[in-house]
Parts: sequence; structure tokens; C-alpha cells
Amino acid sequence: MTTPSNDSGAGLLRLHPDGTASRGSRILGIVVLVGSVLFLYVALVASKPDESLDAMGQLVRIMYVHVPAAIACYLAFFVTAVASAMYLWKRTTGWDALAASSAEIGVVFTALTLLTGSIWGHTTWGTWWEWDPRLTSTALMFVLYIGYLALRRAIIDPVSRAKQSAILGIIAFANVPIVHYSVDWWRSLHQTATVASLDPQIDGLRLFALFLGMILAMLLYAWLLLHRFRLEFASQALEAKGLDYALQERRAEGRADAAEVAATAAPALDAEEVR
Amino acid sequence: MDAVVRFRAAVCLLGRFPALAGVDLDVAPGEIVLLQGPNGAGKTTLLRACAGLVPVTEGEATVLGVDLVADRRPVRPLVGVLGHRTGLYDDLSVAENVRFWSRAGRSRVADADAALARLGLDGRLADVPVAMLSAGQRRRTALAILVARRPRLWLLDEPHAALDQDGRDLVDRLMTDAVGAGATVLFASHELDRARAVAHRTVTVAGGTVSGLLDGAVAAPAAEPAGEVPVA
Amino acid sequence: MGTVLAATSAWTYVGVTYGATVVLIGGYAASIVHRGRKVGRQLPPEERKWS
Amino acid sequence: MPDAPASDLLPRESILRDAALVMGKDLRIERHSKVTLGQLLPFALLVLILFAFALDPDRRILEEATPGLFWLAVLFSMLLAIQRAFSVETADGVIDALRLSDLDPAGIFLGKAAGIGLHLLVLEAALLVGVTVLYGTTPHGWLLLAATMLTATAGLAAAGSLYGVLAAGLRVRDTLLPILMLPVVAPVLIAGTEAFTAAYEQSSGEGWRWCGLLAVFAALYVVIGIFAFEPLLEES
Repeated sequence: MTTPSNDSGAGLLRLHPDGTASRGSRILGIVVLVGSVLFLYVALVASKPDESLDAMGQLVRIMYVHVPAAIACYLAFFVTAVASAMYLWKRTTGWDALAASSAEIGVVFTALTLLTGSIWGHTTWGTWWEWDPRLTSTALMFVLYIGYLALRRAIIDPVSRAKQSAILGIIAFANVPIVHYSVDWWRSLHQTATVASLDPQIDGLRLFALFLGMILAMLLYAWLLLHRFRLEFASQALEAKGLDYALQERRAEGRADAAEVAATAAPALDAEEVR
Repeated sequence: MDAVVRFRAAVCLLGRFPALAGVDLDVAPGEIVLLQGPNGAGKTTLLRACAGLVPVTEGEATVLGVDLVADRRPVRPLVGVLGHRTGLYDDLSVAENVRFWSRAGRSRVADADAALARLGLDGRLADVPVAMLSAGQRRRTALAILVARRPRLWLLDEPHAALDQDGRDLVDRLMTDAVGAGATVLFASHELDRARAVAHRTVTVAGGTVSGLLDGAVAAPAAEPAGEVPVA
Repeated sequence: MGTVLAATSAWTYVGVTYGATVVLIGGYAASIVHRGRKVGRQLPPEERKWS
Repeated sequence: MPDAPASDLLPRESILRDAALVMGKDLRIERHSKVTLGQLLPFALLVLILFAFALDPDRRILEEATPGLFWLAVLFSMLLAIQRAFSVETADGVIDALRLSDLDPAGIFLGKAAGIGLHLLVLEAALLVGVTVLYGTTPHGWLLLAATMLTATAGLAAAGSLYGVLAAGLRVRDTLLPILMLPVVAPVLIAGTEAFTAAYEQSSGEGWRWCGLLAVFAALYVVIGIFAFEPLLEES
């Protein structure tokens, strides 16, 4: 494999020698940056505030971040579930690294969803938290996947860690619809129609802003996953590398022990012949 | 009959520590083989590997015809393991423990009761909760479960530990009786003089490596480490 | 007056939201790249599948 | 030759026999140690009393919140029951003995779940008496109450047995189990509370729909448990 020719291409394409960047990830990074600028322009400047019935005015712009973030975290946890299933099937460390990376990114996006949802709640209901079904099930999912990351940290043996977190990765995702369904149903009993009326009438440039936000969230997720996966893969390779070293060390220790045992065993053997 | 245990350059990992870094071992049917070596040499891991409790990640490992590298679980019902930890429920009595583990291991209740009597646990001790037993009595209970199981391969980790004098004599008798009845015994011990008296052959375990082949058996080419300079 | 106040507070909410987003995502991205370099440095090039 | 190797092992019977064996063992351990009756039951009732301190004992609030408080107390007791059920299995090399035994892992899963389920039902019965006496409420719609308790307990026991073995071998299992389990059993808390509210207020069939959700939850976790228990037992 040729080492990357670092000096080729414009300064932008010069990659840090040790980093997890590559030509592909750098290009994707540039696309994401350009997309962000465009998105900010459309979301904050170009699109008009919402003047419909119960106008939310400028506040509709919060939705352009909140909704894409929510979708991105579901995507991330879906990828974790698929990668976990693939690990159980194929048993290659790549799938395990992918599951772990996607879960961590999912947790970050969930945090962002909760944060923007809370700000959104404060603007409309005056409280920092509102028992909106989507927000509530997102909070439950947040704790569950923090538990997933905690489980990974709690297991030392790489194979055992991969297998147990793969199973949890699948079960946790199987839980998302159940939690979602029961919370929605629970709130629909108590909350009359307040939620329905709040979805602002989104059309024209506003719809484009939301659409652009979703695309940007996907690209951002992909870029983050690319880097986070390589980081995870490299650190697992490093763990394994320590293994070969430990194997050599163990064998050296073995030779030393054998010599020492041979030295002590010699007289004992003679005693045995005598008996 | 081919070897009961056949290891060639076998490697076992405990987490990231290579507890076994290259084992060549043969145990023929009806043999009593003693594993000797310093603490941490890998004796316990080797016994657990034979029992299918630890994955063999490299090399060949076959016990009682079961290829441990492919799937190590089928060997488990065929072996009897006695380790430092006795695997008993503290809240259950001696008899309840032996009966539960015997029925769990598919052996007959008659064998369980016979084993209790054999280990001298059928009297007052039978109904004592295991939590209140001494280490020696706990080990006798674990031995009773093993005897009731009538395994084809006995895997004993320091069987004499925590036993009194006649307890140790009893262990030696159990081993010779079992072999007499067609089983095979692989055990680790630090009481070398007593252990050598009963063992047919002694194998040294050092630094996770073993060379205990029967004469005439061919050792696998020693797996050369990758020779890569470890990155600081 | 009220609407102006409301408008400015609306913009502060929007500003806080976008600011928080940039900080959270940007901070996380930076930490990944930084950790990536730290680990990558300890790994000889041929081990890295991506470059 | 009494010691001849047992080539004629008894054939491996059904999973249910293994489950019955494991459950019998758990019940016998309980009979000897009295942990559920002696410690979990008082804990559950204590939780009800603490709710009264927290919610100012003017009966209106406690009465209204009785279904919710009941299931909250069940959830906390469930966590302790699961930790007890699996601390028994992780002591003194018992996990290795389980792997070496010929018990079918699915049987072990069902046996443990049944054991936990029975203990939970005992706690729930006591809690029902507790809320009736302490909060001055009178239970109605006994059929719906019983159905809800059975389906919810089945779900909690199955999920508990699965997450219990997942966390069993870990040093941090006591702190990890709650954050793994409580988000998962949140729907049971919601459904149980709503069904109980419907029963207590003798309102429409709404309660039975929540019961249906509990049954689906329980069925899902029994199926997941039967397949996922073996690899988890292997790795714990």
C-alpha cells in the first residue's frame, strides 16, 4: 500500500500524517463545511419566519436543527443494531468497531436533540422540559445508550466485550419502537391537542431549510462515523498489538521458568529413582 | 484409542493476557498426568481449556474427540472439573447441592447418593448449608459432585489443597479407582512428592508453555512470533 | 415594544440553539480527530487501512 | 464397576425440565435464605411509606397516584430481586458449573425468569395490600388487576433475567443494571399504571388495551431471552 503522497494537491488536501483523515474523508469534510454555510444562510437568513395562524415567528428556525438531529440519532442507533447483528454473524472486529462508533455518535446527536428540544420547549411552554412524547422517548433512549457505552467500558476482554455489546446493541434498538409507541400512547391520553397544533406550517424556503438540515445531518454523521470508526479500529489494533508483544514476553518468561524448574527438578528426579 | 487430550501449539487468552502461549500435550486414555510448575505458569488455564471453559485461539486442541477450537461446548458434559472455586450454592445444603448439580449434569440420583456416602458426607453434614462448611468439607462436596458425574476425563486443580490427611488419601484412591474404571486424570498440584506417587507421568508447565508429548508424538513447529519490534 | 422584545428574545433562543449545536458537534469532531491522531501516531502506517 | 465413566448419561430432556430444576433450586435457596420475604418485602413497603413522606400524606394525592406509586415500588424491588437472583449465580465459580452442566441455557433463562417472576408476584401482592391499607384505596376490577400483574410480571422477569445475566459477570453490575433496565421497562411502568388506573376507576376497556401491550412486551422478551441467554451466559 503506497504511503499517502502528502504533498500532492492543494494545501487543503494535505493530510496530517498520523491522523485518521484520508482523501475521501477530507473531501466529505469540505462538502459538509460548504453545506453548513449554505444551511446557515438558508435557515437563518433566507427563509422567512413562520407567519401562519399561531405564528412561531423566528422560533421555527430551531426546528431546522432539532428535527434533523432527532433523525440522525435514530439512524446512528439503527447502524449500531445492524453492525451488531453483522458482528454476531461475521465475528470480525470491524463490525464491532462500527457498532461502538455509531453508538457514541448517536449519543452525541441525542444529547443535541434533547438540548434543542428543551430550548424549544422553553420558548413555547415556558418550561425547560415538556412531556412531549418525542422528547420523552428520546430521553429514555439517551439513558439506554449511555448504558450501552458504560457496558463497553466495563468489559476488558475484547471478544467478550464485542459479543455482549452486540447483543445489547440489537436488544436496545428493538426497544426503541416499544418505548416510542407506549410513550406516544401515554401522552395522547393526557395531552389534548397541544402538540398537534405546534407543528408549524412549513413550506417554501422553510421546507428547503429543513430538508437541507436533514441532508447535512446525514453527511455530518457519515463524516463523524468515518473518523470515529478509524479511531476505534486503530485503538483496537493497538490493543491487539500489545498482545503480540505480551505473547513474546510470555514465551520468554516460559523459557526462563523452564530453565529454573529444570535446575530444581534434577535432584528430585534422582530421589525418585532411588525409591 | 487415540489420545484423550491432544494439544499442539495451543494459545489461550485471558482478556489480553496470553495465559497459554504454546502448549504441546498428549494424554493417553487411563493415564494420570501431573502438571507441575510455578504459580501463574498457566496450569489452571490449561485445565480450564481442556474443560472447554476458555477459548483456544491458536493451534490445535482436541479433548475426547471434540475440537475445542471449532466448538468447545460439547466437551463440557464429558469432563469433571475440580477448581479452587467449588461452584456450590452457599444457601443450599450439601445434599441439595450434590443432588441439584447431579440432576443438572444428567447423572442418576443413585450415583449422587453413592457419591455422598463415598465422600463421607451422608451423615450429619448432608443437611448443613454449604456456607457453614470448612474449606475441606466444601472441597469434599465438590468432589462428590464430580464423582457422581462419573466423567471420562478428570481435571483437578490442586485437589489436595485444604484437605486433611485422610482427605488426601481419599483423593488419591478416587483418582486410581477412576482410572481403573476407564477414566483419565489430568491434575495440577504443588505437593510434588504425594502427587508423583500417584501420577504415571509428570509434565512441566512454565510461562504458558508446555512440552508434554508422549514419545513418538511429533511437536508442531514452534510458532515463531511475528518478530515485530514492539512500538514503545 | 413588546414585539421587539419578543423578537429579540426569539433571536436569542435561535442564537443559543445554533451556538450550542456548533459547540457540541464541533467539540466532539475536534476530540475525535485529536484522539485519532494520538492513536494513529502509535500505529505503524501499514496497519492503518485508510491512508 | 461403580465408577465406570457414565457413557449412558440420561438423555437431555426438555427445556422446561431444566427450567423447573433451576426454579426449584432458586425457591429452595429462598426458603433457606429468606431474602425476598425478609428483606425485599419490607423494602417494598418502606418505599410506599417514603412516598407518603414525599407526597404529603393528605390522602388526595396519594390516592390519585396509587397505581403509579404501586408500579414504581415494584420496579425498584425488581432491581433488587434481579441483583439477588444473579449474585447467587456469580458466587464461587457457580457460572462455570452452570456451563459445565448439561442444562440448556434457554432452560436456565426460563427457570431464572420464573423464579424472579414468583418473587415479584409475592412482592406485588404485599404491595397491593400496602397501597390499600396505607393509602386508603379500594381495588376494583380484580380481573384487570390480576391480568395486568401477571403480564407485567412476566415482562419484568424475562427482561430482568436477560439483563441480569448480561450484567452478571461485571464488577459494575450493581450500578449498570438500573440504567440498562429502567429505560427498557419504562413501558411496563406506563402500561401498568394506566391499566391499574382504569381498574381502580372502573373506566372503559382502555385498561385491557394496556394489558395487551404488557403481554406483547412479555412475549417479546421471552423470545429474545431464549436466544440471547446462551451467548451471554458464555461470555459473562
